[in-house]
This record gives sequence, structure tokens and C-alpha cells, in this order.
Amino acid sequence: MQRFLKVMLLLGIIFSLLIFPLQAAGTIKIGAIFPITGPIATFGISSANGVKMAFEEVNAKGGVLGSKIELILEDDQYKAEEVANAAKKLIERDKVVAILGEVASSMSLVLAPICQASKVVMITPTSTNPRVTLVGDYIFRACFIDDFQGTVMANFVYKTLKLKTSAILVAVTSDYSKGLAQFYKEAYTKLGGKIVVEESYSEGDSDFRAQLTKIKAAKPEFVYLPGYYSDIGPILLQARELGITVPFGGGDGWDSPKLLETAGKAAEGCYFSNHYSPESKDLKVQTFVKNYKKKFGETPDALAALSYDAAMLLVEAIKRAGSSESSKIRDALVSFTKDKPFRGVTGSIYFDQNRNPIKSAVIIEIKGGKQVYKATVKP
Amino acid sequence: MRILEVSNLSCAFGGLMAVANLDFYVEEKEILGIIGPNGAGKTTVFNLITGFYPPLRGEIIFKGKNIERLKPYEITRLGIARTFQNPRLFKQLTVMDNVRIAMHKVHNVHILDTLLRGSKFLEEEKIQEEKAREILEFFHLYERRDEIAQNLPYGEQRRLEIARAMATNPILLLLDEPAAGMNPYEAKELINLISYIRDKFNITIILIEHHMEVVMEICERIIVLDYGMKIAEGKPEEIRNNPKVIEAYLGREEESVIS
Amino acid sequence: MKRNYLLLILIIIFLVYLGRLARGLNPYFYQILVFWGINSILAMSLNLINGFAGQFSIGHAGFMAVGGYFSSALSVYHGERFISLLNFLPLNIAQIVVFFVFLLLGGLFSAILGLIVGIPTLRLKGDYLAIATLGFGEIVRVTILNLDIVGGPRGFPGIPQRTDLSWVIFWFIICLLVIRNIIFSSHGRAIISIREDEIASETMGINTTFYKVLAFIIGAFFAGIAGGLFAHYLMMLHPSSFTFFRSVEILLMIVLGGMGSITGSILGAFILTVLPEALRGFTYLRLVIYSIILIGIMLLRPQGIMGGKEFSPLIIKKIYARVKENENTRSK
Amino acid sequence: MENVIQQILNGISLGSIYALIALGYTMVYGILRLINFAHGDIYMMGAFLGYFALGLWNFSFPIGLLFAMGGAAVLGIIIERFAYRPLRLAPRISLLITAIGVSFLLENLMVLWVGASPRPFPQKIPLQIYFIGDIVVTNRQIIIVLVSITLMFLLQFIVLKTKVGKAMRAVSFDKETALMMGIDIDKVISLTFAIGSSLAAAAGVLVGLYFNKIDPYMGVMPGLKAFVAAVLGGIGIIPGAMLGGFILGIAEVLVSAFISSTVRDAVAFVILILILLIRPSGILGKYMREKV
Repeated sequence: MQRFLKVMLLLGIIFSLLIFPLQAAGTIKIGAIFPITGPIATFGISSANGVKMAFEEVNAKGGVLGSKIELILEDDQYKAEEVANAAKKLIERDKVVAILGEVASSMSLVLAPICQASKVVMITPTSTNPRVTLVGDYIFRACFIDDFQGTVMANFVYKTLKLKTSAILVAVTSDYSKGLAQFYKEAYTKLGGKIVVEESYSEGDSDFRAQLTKIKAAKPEFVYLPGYYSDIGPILLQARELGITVPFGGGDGWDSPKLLETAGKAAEGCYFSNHYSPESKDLKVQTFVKNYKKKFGETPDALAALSYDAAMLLVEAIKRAGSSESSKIRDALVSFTKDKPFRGVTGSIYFDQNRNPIKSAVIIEIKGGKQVYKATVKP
Repeated sequence: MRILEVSNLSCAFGGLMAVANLDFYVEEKEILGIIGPNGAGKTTVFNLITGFYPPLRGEIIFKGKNIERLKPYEITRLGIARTFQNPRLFKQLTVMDNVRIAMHKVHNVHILDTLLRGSKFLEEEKIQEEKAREILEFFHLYERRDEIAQNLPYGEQRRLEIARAMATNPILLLLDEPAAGMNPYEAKELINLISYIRDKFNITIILIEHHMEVVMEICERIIVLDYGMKIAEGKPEEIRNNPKVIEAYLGREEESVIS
Repeated sequence: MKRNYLLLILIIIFLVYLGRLARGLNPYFYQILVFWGINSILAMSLNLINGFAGQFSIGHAGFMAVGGYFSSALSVYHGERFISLLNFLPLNIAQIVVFFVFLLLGGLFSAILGLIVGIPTLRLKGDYLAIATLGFGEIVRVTILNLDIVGGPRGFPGIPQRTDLSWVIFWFIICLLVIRNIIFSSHGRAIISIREDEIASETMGINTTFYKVLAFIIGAFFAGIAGGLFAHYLMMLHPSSFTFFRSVEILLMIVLGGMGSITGSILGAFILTVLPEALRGFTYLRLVIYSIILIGIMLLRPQGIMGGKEFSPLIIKKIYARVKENENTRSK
Repeated sequence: MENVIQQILNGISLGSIYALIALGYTMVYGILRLINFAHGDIYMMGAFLGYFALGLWNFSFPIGLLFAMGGAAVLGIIIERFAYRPLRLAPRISLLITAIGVSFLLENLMVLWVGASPRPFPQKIPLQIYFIGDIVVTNRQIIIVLVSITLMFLLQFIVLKTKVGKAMRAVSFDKETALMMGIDIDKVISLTFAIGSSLAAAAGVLVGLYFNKIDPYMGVMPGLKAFVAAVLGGIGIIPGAMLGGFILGIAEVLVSAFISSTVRDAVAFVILILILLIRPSGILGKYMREKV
């Protein structure tokens, strides 16, 4: 019995520690929720890195509005209930002014209603589902929505590369991948191209030979593969093994040094759409890539760049608002316009009426083990 | 009246005949002994009667009803109770609960009544407890009612097993080596108990036993099994002098049985 | 007897009302209470299968998912229609009625699935049953991943928020009462006897298949209810909430609390709801510490915290009586 | 038709990996009656050990493979010694939970240490592709199948022909009697973990070679499926684990090729449940009637 009481006492202490906030005055608190463990941890960690770096840079320059930014990073393990817990904790216990997150649209759809209900600004760096920002006027995003990238790639493949048949290999577990594939297909068939075969895989799979064997049999001239780099590498390798020699292509999910590391020669001659080219002469891009490499020892991927931008966007909005009140930040965010946009690493951003960013895309070719700039497409 | 009649019963395990063309019967209120060397198929006969093994062929008729295709719990509900060679008590539960579980079939309240704790439920629970008390008192276990079964001394565990079997309200009781592991004094006590149960509850008993003393003293009739076949049948004194039986035991250099 | 029911109903109403009052609490705290309640329902219902009936099942997340998705699909696709059918009632009452019915249907659907799965698989024993139920859970998850009508791998958004602490408390009490009333009855002893020794239990005239399946169905029903509460609280369902690890987590709750102890389940649910939250400050180290604590508890107290005993007012009375007795003997 | 043959060839490569992991499960289960949920993560650790040996220290492939196997063996022994042995007398479910805890711990430690993003595996063996008609076979697939089969035969030899193997069989049959026969049970259990873990590590290295992608969570699904394979073939039976592994590998590949890759993860479990309903002890398992 005594032991039982001890246990209860211990639990009581833990619980009370949990509810009483630890107040640190004089900082602006910003929350971030990413899946830094679990099945898509690799995206979560990249995103978290981008955010961390952004705030460190801001703080090194003296912070914003005279106060430092305190980043409170939460892990959600890619689970809906964890997102809800983390969000409530950030809002109610830590009293953050804004939240950055989540990576996946499905999780952002859990996060958005909570932020909207508490009137806390939320910027998702990478969730592409249009539904996310439709939740309410406090919800923003930093990435393209799917129609743009899909259409851009379809145009490029049909008009510039002049390839008239293509296959689609889509990650069914991902909103992003499905969205891109759908708009690619629509645009491509409208132009007169033909989709010869559609196959699917689940994110995190490692054996794609079954699907690739079927694609090979259909003999397409191009394979559209709108997935994330963690799967693309093995897919390309296995495709080449099976003797598929045609080019592959995808969206900004391809942008990662990991892709070239894993795929190596298999990625030669492939194309993807992205926000920026690392070759870009833009000083912003150059310093970002350089600093990121220095800090984390690797070239940033698109997720890191987007979340870096999302964080910087937030800081810029706080600056413009002259206040760290959530409603004022929100107003500042919508006040960016075509002429006075936010200039970030991933391009110049301003928002449409649904708080989706309007920005241009570039097409990148993988050539000689490097990403080579090919074309820019304006919205 | 024959309460149980077994005819042409056979059972095989992977080609080995454990019980072969066995015929026997039990009269009402009789105490029948089954003896035989180790591996003769005695326990298998019990398992066949209680429905744990499906017979290869043959019939088992209990009170005029074929039971060889019934499930064990259905057979128990018809009135056949048994004990096991190694006690199979509900080890983590109290003595009282052990007996009450056995009364499950007798006192069954509808599940809805149970959920709502209706008056019928409370009444039945009370009756059940009362009856369990009677049985425990009869077996001198009432003082031990709150003990965990596995903490009882071995002799009491065996007694509890019989008490539990009796709580199912049987007509026919199958006892599988109830005296195993007992000293002569305890065995003597057991003999008294078994005859007493028979007289008090008016039931029929089949007994598997190695202790010849026990068998010879309380069984009215004995059948002898060897290699799954019946090799002898008769009154204790007939069996004692049957040369086939002696050969079956001694021929195989078994432990000395006739102590 | 009648007065007893009245008292019980009054207590339930009071506790549910307490849930309404709790809205004034810090929303984070409130949310933890909600999840504790839901987890308790899950743990108690799994405990009926694992701890009391002794049937090693690790597919509870599957039942939770089934109930959650089913009631959510009803809410999303038919909710408005049913509420408008009840237009003679005030809107909020109509919502409550419809939610209650949908939740119940979700639980029943899950229970029916429990019946279909239970009858064949419960013939298996021990680890074979465990792996079969694990397989069932995975099959449910993969099926959901392939059901486009509930969003498949992209999650199922747009579920109305109906669950609040009052609902959770209400179902928590129902679950607690049902399981307690079963366990402390002739039926319950039959269920427990299966855990102790299935063969002996059968010999006692107990239809073990029936009781195993019964425990399984009741467990599945409450898991389905818990899933529905969960869905209508989060407003969004995603298959990643119902992986094998979810089942393991529920199993952990009952093992930590002690197998075969209802109060233990509630305690275990508390620990596994609060511990991850308490560790939030560690961000990257969080799960490492979590797993070390887990292993530590198992090594130090393998039989669980309650070790199969119940913590109830009765025990306090007993201890009190014993203390009294000691005093008396000493004074003599 | 060629497509089917191609898919079956792919399935055999995948199946031999499942089989290697399943062997460790089956051995540990046979001896401790423990579903060692951490086994999938030992497979992952093996892959990473191979990664370090081949990538960082530039060992040749066979040496790297042996290094990974040895390292994993040590890891297996350590886990058994500190997490499982103290619980040998505890309820089995606590042991199971501990195994799950160890599995969590290994995964999360690795996420902390090497990060969660998938890494390319050092391609020590240059790829060669052979065409037989339209069917493609790579030298890596051949290596995988050959190495797995060699290891399986080696294991069979150890278990059936050596003194150690005899001791292992004795312990799995009846621990107490084995103890009375003077067998050092602790040692035998340690050895079982060592052998099982090294086989899993071999599978990890081969998978790295085959899929060219390793990450800290790579062991979760294959771990579960390999356990399914072990149960499928009859748990505790070594040829059963191999059979189960191959069946599962081929079935999965065929399903993702001809039905849909999204239902692939369910296939293993559907097959498992069906087989258990027909043969409750697995394909090669002898159905033991419970002794009454």
C-alpha cells in the first residue's frame, strides 16, 4: 500500500508540473509542431532544422521588436492525437503567438481548427491540401498548392521535352503526391499526351520492383513520380536495374541532397519542379544554403527551405505588425502584395484570398550529379 | 439401471490405438474401478466420456442419450463431473470462488439482469453463496474459503477438486487417481469420503486408481485395461486372482502395484 | 433496490455535470482529461479480454478504428440529414441524440466485427491468438488505407466536434459499471475461470467459447465507442492513429496497471496519457526516455502496479478493519 | 507469363530476407517462448553496422557482412542479459512489453544518433544485370539468395549436428530437465540470441545492398512480417521459418504486382489468419493436442 501511495504522489508531482506554466518573460514565444519521430521523421527533422536556423539568425541579430524569439518545438510522432496535445499545450500552457507546422496535410487539418479556435496564427510550410487554409482566416501556408506544380511539369514534359506518353507512379499515402499526379494527368491529357499506365506505392516502401516491372511493360517515354526523395532514390535505382531508361520527373519533394546520394547515376537526366535553384545567384539563397550546410552538415532540402521561409515570413509579419499579438500578425501577413511581397529563399511570396502563396516555380534537371537550372515558370 | 453404457469405443493418436473396442457399463449408484498399468488408456477413457477427445468410433450412452459428439461443457451439464490426475484448480482464485464457478450451470441469471444488478441477480448470488458454503462445509473446507487455491496443502487441493466437481451437481462422478501422492492415512480418509459422498449425494462413481488398497476396498466392480483393451472385469476378489491381470502388471516390470 | 438505482443515476448525472463545469479549466488540462477518459475505456475493455478472460489480444486498435471510422462516416455523410429529421427538438438536443445513436452504432458495428473475428480466432491459444489479432488490427488499418470514402491514407477530415468531457465521463462510467458488474457475477467468474484453466472451466460446465466471444464482443464494443469519442473530439481521423503501436500502447496500460484489475487499467491509462505529455520538454529525447521508463517499470514491477488487485473503498474498509483488529489484539 | 516469372524471382529475393529474420524469431521463441519484438530492430542495427563497416571503414563486402553479424550478436547478448534475463520468472506478458520497450529504445536511439532520413547503402558490389529473354536478374539478387541459403544450411548444421545445437534443442524442449542434465541454460540462451541476431544482421546488410536504403524504422514492418512468416511455417521449427519467409515474400510481390501495392501489407496477415484457422500450429507445425 505504501508503494502505491508513493506512486500516486510521484504521479501527482508530474501532473502538477505539467499544468503550471513555466513563465519566462521578455520573449516572443513561437511554437512549432513537426513529426520528428515516427514514419515521416525525416521530413519533420528537416522542417524543424529550417525553423531553428531561421530563429537563431533572427535572435543573433537582436531578435524582433526588441525581444528574442523563443522557439518551442514539439514532436507529434505523425499522430493526430499528439498534434492536438502539442497544439493545446503550446497555446494554453506556453501561450505562443503563432504555430509553425505541420508537414503533412492530414495533420495540419488537425492543427488548423485548434489554432483557428484560439485565434493563433498558423503557417504550414509544406501542407498542400487546399482544405487546410480554408479552415479559417488564421491559417496560412508557404508552399505551392498542387495544381500549379502538376501543370507546370505537364507543360514542360509535353512542350519542351516533347514526350507524348508518360506513366505515373504515385504515393497513395500522400496527399501531396496524389494531388500533383492528378493535376499532371489533367494538364497532360489536355495537351494531347497519353498516360499509358498508373501505378502506386506507399511511402516508406522499399521494394518497388513489382510496380516498375509493370511500368516497363507499358513502355512510356516519361515517368511522372511526384513523391518525396526518401522513396525516389530506391525507385530510380530499381527502375534502372530493371532496364527502364526513360527520364523520370517530379515535384519539389525531389529536392534533397539525399536523392543524389541514394540514386547516384540513376537520377541522371531526370527533371523536377522546385521553388528555387541552388545555383541561383540570389544572395538570399546562397547564404541560406551556405549557413544550412555549416550548421547541419548537409545541403537543405525543399522542406527545410520552406520552413525556413515560413519562420522568416512570420518574423517579417511581426515586424510589420509592430506587435506580437496574433490578430495583428495575421493582418500583417495578408498585407503582403504583388508589389511588396515577402522575399524569401523559395521566392517572393504574397497571399491570395485563401491565404495560399502566389510564387513562381523553376524546373531543374539533374545533370552530372548536380541540380542544373532549366527554366522558370511564372504563376 | 445402467446409467452409462460404452460400446465399441475406440480412439487413436497418430496410428496408435489408445483405446480399442472398449465395452463397459456402470450401474446406478455403483462405484466402478478402472485399473491398468501406466499408459493403458484409463485417462483417455475419461477424456472420451467427458468429450475432450472425439472417439474414432463407438458409442457412449448416458441416461439413454448419446453423448459422444457433445462438447465437454454440455456433458457436464447433463450430469457428469470429473477430477483430474493432476489437480486443475483455478489456482489464483479463492477456495470459495473455485466452488462458485462450478455452480455456474446451476445458477444462471440472464446477462441483462447481471448488468442491472436486478433483484433476481442478488437473490441468486445469495443462494449460490449459501450452497457453496454447504458444499465447503461438507468437505471441511469452509474455514479455508478465502485462501488462494494454490496455497492449500496438497491433500486439501485434492479435496477441493472433488468438492468443486460435486458443486456441478453431478449424477456420475469420474475420479482420476484421487489418492495419488497421498500417504496411507490420507488415503484411508479419502476412501471414507468417497463412499460417504456416494451415499449422501446418491451418485454413481467411476474411479481410476493405482492404490490397490483403495480400489479393492471401495469398488464394487473393477475393469482392467491394458493397451487400451479390456482384459478383465469383475468383483475385486476376482480381479485380484486373475492371471491375466497379474501378467499385465508384472510382465512389464511396472512398479509393484499390489501393496 | 429502487432507491439504489436512483442514487446511481444521480451520481452519473452529477459526474456528467462535472464534465460541463470542467470547461472552465485550462483547455490543455481539459484535453488531457478527455484523452485519459478515452484511454481508460480502451484499457478497461481490453482488460476484460486480456486480463480477465486471459485471451491474449493485441488488435484493440483495430476495433477502435472500426468504431471511430464508422461513427464518423455516419456523422459526416448522414449527420445533417438525421439532425434535420429531428427538427421538432431543439438543435443541441437533436445533435446529442444523433451523436449518441451514431456512437452506439459505431460500437455495435465494432462488436459485430468482434463476433465475426472472435468465433474463428478465439479457438487459437496464447501467442497464436496474439499474432492473429495483431493481424486483424493490421488488416483493418490497410482496409481503411484503401477506403477512399473515408479519405484512405490522407485522413478523414470534417468530422463535427461532438465529444466533450461529459460524454467521456458518461461512457467511462457505463464501461466501468458494465465491466465491474460482469466481473463480479457468475458470468464474470466463468470468464475468469477461462483465464485460470480453460479445460477445468469447460469441465465445470462453462461454455468457454461463448464466454470468450462474449468478452471479446464487449471489449470490441467499448473500443468502438472509444474510437467514436476520439474521432468526434479530434474532428479528424488518420490511419496512423491506429497502427500496431496503438494496440501495444493499450496493452501497456493494462500491463502497467496490472492485468485483471479495473482500477489498475484506469491508473495505467493515466500514466500513459500523462507521461508522454510530462516528457514534452525533452523534444528529441522524449521517446528515448519514455522507452527507458517503460523497461524500467517492467523490470522493477513486472506484475504491474496494482498486480491484479482492485483499489476500491472496500479495500480501504478492509485495511481499516485489519488495523482495528491489530490494535485490539495489542491492547489485550 | 514472363511478368509472373519476373515477379516470382523478385519474391524469392524478398522472401529469403524474411526467412533470415524469421529464423531468429523462431529460435528465440523456441527457447524462451518470447515474441522478441526487438528482433526487427536488431535487423535494422545490423544494417547500420554494415553501413558503417562498408561505408566508413571501407571493409570489403564479406568482411563487412561478418562484422555486422558479429556486432549484432554482441548486441543480442547484451539485450538478453540486461532486459530479458531478469524477467525470466516474471509473467510472460511483462517480458513481451519489455521486448517492445527495447524495440522503441533502439529505434529512438538510432533516430537520435544517425537521424531519421534514409541513407544510401554503400554499393560495394557493382551492379550487374543479366537478361534472360525479357526477365531481369541482378547479381545482387543472386548474392542475396545464395548467402541466405548458405546461412540457413549452416544453422541447420549447427542445430542438428553440433553439441551446442543439441543443447539448444534440449533447452527448448524442457528447460528444467536440460538444467538437470548439466546444460548451462544461460549460456545456451545467450548463444541463441547471438545466432538469431547475427542472422538478422545478415538480412539487414543484404537488404541494404538490395534496396539501397536504410533508416532507423526499417525494422518495424519486416520484423512483424518475419514473425508472421515464422508462425506461418510453425513457430519453433527452423525449416518452417524458411518456408514461411519464402511464401510470404512471393505472395507479397505477386499481390503488389497483380492486385495493388496498397493491400500488400495486409496480405501477410490474411494468409496468416487463414492458415492458422486450418492448421493452428502453422504449416509444418505438429498440432499438439492439449494434454488433459
